[in-house]
Amino acid sequence: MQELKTEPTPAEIRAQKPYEAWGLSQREYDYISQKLIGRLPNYTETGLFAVMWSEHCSYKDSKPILRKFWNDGSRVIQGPGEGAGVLDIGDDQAVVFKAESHNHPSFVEPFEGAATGVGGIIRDIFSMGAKPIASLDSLRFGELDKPKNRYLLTECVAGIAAYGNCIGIPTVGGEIGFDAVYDGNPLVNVMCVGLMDQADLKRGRATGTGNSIIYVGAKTGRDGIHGATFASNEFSDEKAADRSAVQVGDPFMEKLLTDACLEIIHDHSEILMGIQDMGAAGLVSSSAEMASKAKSGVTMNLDLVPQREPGMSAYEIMLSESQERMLLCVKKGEEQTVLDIFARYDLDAVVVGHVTDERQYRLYQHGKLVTDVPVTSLVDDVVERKQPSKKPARLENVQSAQTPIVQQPAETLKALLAQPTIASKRAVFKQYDSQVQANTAVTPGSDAAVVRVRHTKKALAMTTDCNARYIYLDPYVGGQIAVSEAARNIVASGGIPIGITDCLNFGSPNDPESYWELDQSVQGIAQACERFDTPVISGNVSMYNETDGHSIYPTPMIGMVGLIEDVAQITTQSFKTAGDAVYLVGTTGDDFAGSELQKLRGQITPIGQLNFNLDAEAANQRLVQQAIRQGLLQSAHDLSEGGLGVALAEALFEYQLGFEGKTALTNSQLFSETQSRFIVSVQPKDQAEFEALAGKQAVLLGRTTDQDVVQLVTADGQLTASSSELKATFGGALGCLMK
Amino acid sequence: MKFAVVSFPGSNCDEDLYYAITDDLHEDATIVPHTTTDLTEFDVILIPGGFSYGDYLRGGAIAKFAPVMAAVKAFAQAGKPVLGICNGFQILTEAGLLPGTLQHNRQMRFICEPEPLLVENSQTMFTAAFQDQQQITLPIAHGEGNYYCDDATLAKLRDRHQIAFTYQHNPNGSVSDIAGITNEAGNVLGMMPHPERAVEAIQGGTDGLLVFKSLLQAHLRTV
Amino acid sequence: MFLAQVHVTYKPSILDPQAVAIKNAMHRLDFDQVTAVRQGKYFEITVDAPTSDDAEKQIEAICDQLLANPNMETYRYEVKELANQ
Amino acid sequence: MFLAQVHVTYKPSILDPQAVAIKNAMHRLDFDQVTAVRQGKYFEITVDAPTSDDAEKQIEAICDQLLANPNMETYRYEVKELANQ
Ligand SMILES: Nc1ncnc2c1ncn2[C@@H]1O[C@H](COP(=O)(O)OP(=O)(O)O)[C@@H](O)[C@H]1O
Ligand SMILES: [Mg+2]
Repeated sequence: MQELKTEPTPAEIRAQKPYEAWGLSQREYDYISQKLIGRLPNYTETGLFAVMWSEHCSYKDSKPILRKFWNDGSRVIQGPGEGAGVLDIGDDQAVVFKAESHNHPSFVEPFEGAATGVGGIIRDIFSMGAKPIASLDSLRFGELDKPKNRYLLTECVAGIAAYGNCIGIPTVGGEIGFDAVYDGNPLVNVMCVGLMDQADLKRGRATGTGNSIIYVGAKTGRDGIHGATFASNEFSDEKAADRSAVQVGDPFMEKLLTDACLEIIHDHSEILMGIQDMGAAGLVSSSAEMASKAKSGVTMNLDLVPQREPGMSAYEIMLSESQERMLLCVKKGEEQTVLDIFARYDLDAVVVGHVTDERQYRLYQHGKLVTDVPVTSLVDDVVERKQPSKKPARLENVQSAQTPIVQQPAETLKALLAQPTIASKRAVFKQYDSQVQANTAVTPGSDAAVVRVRHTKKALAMTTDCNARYIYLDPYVGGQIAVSEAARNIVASGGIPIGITDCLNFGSPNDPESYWELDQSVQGIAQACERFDTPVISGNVSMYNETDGHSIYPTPMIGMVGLIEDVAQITTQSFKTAGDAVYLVGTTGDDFAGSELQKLRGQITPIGQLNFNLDAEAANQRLVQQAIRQGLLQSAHDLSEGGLGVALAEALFEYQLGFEGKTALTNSQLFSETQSRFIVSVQPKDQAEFEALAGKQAVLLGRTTDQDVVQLVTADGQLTASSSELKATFGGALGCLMK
Repeated sequence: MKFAVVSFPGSNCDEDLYYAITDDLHEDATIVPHTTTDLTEFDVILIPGGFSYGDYLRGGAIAKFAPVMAAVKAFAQAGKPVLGICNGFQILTEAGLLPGTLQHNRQMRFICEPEPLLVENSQTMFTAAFQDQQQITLPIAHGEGNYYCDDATLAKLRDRHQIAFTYQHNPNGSVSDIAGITNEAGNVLGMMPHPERAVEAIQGGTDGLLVFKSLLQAHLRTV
Repeated sequence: MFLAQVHVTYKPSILDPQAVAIKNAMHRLDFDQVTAVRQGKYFEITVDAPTSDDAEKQIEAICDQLLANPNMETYRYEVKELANQ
Repeated sequence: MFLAQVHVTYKPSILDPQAVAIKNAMHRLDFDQVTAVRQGKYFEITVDAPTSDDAEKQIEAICDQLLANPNMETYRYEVKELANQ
């Protein structure tokens, strides 16, 4: 083994311990040197281990918990472990989806951070052989009274729009929540959904001794390499100020990359042995994982890797997170076919190595062997850590939430509709091209987005959800609620929930309370998933979401996809015509723990106990599903933040209707956030049939009118408001706050 | 009737147009690459939306040099119909086949929304299936759709009835609310709204189909 | 080797939405003394031309054909020789 | 009255996809002698400041806060006094 002169020798590394700054512990370093490779790793190897053994790549802290997820189910073709999960949707077709977080990069550089987040998850989808057909973005920011948060929101949204619009994948949904806990730690989670013929399924495998490893896409630069190595200016005389780890997205190149890879998958499947994107830890993680999964080895010559800057070290080439790059494994002798296709798309494609049968990971640079370690030591031998776990003190002896007194329900409703978490997100989503590909049947703004599957009767419903205020109060029940709310959105849109992906955004795993929250919410999610038959087929973990010792609320974002068997069953949340009967499905209690009303009334940090019953949830979802199938519903809308009052108002806006009715609920209960509820509208001719089907699960609330008035008599008062005024409040609030 | 959909690197509405013609108009369509040099076998050329060459520099600025553009120009000069939608409109102005230019939207943001339009001239081969002053709704989706031309050009556009569509509530700052114009001869139309996204009820409306039906009617009259 | 520095700016008669947005943003940040903002694109182009004249000719052609849209933009450029390395 | 001419460009290590696309377009147009393209933004800002020093201070602040993104860009500027009109 020869070392580059400027790099510290293995002995110097052992003495100076640069790996600690790269996140590799002393124990791990000793274990790697003594047990796994039997010698001291050189500089490049140490860097590879540091990044491959990071939580981000290895899931060493979260794996013991992630195993508790439920990944079975008759539709599962590919569960966690590949670029994305795959579910059977009939007709030999499959849906592919995954979500990923880009929280920290989006805080540092919001436009490019969010844009490259979109680009990254798209590569995971088409690397499976699927055409990306939709994306969704789940965002959290601090409150908008701070200019910094307005800036982050504006720039993140612009970045998502710039990338998604240019590449031509409709951004059809998502969510945005605001809370001071996200100050200094915004969340940017992006989910992408793809559609494929099952025959096209590809996996990230480097199989077949002698087969070629082909690098394709953008040139490798010094982007996104671990900050620590950046600060130590040892390989460059450039001023630090001239260097930047920020990755700039190139959606144009990614469009070419998508089209070219899908062309190869469709037309030359037999010579393409495996394909994977270069995501976190770029070239090393993609190549080592492909070899690990295929139980093979790889040898690569780094001089052949297309490079953007002169003088890059092996360490830098391997760890670079330059965007828009893919790694392919192609049958020996057939390389030219693949290279020709990429050439037609004007993309750089180079054979950089080949598959070996020794299960060694070998890298050459400038004619020297710079890395020679077992593939398993990089990927499979990572030592899992079960972290200490402790229930947070705040969750002992919890008091119940107080029921707020509501004297003027119309004022309360207006105030809630103006809360940025509740208000219309149109100011954001109108910047997204939600209709490109011409398949979007339900654009942003309803419960779930719906994208039809061209040339079939089918459609896919999709949503992202998580109420982190609930998770904070009870991660287990909150986890169940997150999945249930997502399912409710799918069901209200006419779909059957078929699976989920997730982004687990948490604090530090070294904090026992954070770790406990992660564990509990995963168990809650798992239980709800099993109940709804929605396996977890992919996901992503983002930990260390904290600034100055303050962690965010645990925020396990759930991305769910549902199948609509017949486009005739697509249902939206809006009431359609005057004179329809409006029913409330589900019972309402005094549930104000973590509610938006609680926050509005000054209880910024949520308090109280959650109240939730999975059986009731399932029963109410079944009712709505059945009623839609029987063609009885004109609209269906799930109740979430802000309760009945907010849901009722939202259903009126699209067709500018009014409402008149009476309820046994109290003024305050209009804003209770009891789970498992829907409001639905039914034509007069269908009322009897609907009531017979619903029995006690639904009560009549009133009727839609063509007047500009919402009037609801309650047990202790009356809500009266102009529906156009409510609409103006709801529609204008976010745009105003963003200015 | 044979439609060519010209696909540039970065075009992303080419398939949408293809399906609008084949699935909804039930006519023949072919997606032809930007390297094609002969388009004489086709009856209509469609230039799709998207971000040709990333729209880096300016929308359409790089696409105008693609090899296919000479054939597009020859096709237009022969009086045959050329329709540019969104990025296609930008390409046609950059290539000099239509006057004026498309600037950044007034608010400097991308806008995707259904937009109410007025048909200003129903005498063209792209609009004959509409009535004059008919109110229609088509989706827009663009960041650079703010039509600009100088006063003299605008006067000419008016005199020669080259304004085909206008916005009812100007969304982007376009001069004179212009959403679509033709060339002087009337055989080249550029428009920012997307008719191919409004050809089936499930997409939210079918007003766009009439643009393609107009072309079909005009063609049937000539054969 | 020659280096061309090219500035492409809007014609004065054209209202540039981007410049307007930037000026408004400056005023929001209380830079009230800013009375006008113009905005344009800047390119540095290295050309391996035999003579300065030749480099200028190429840059002129590139500006005319590609970098500026004559409907709304004008350009100016300077070409200087780079020291041999 | 002072006029500031501001150039904002990417740091050299940052990938600039736009410049790459523009360079490729030049090559397709047979300007093969173009060996490098960098691309940036150019601003002309008129400031009604009492002194040149004061104008510079404002321009510097505007660049830091608004025109340049310190994560990826650097800027340079020149301020000159405008003849009174
Ligand atoms: N929270 C999670 N739930 C389920 N699967 C997960 C989760 N986190 C990660 N996975 C799965 O682990 C694998 C590796 O994930 P990740 O490292 O995020 O992918 P990538 O390498 O594409 O960035 C993927 O198959 C992913 O779906
Ligand atoms: Mg991946």
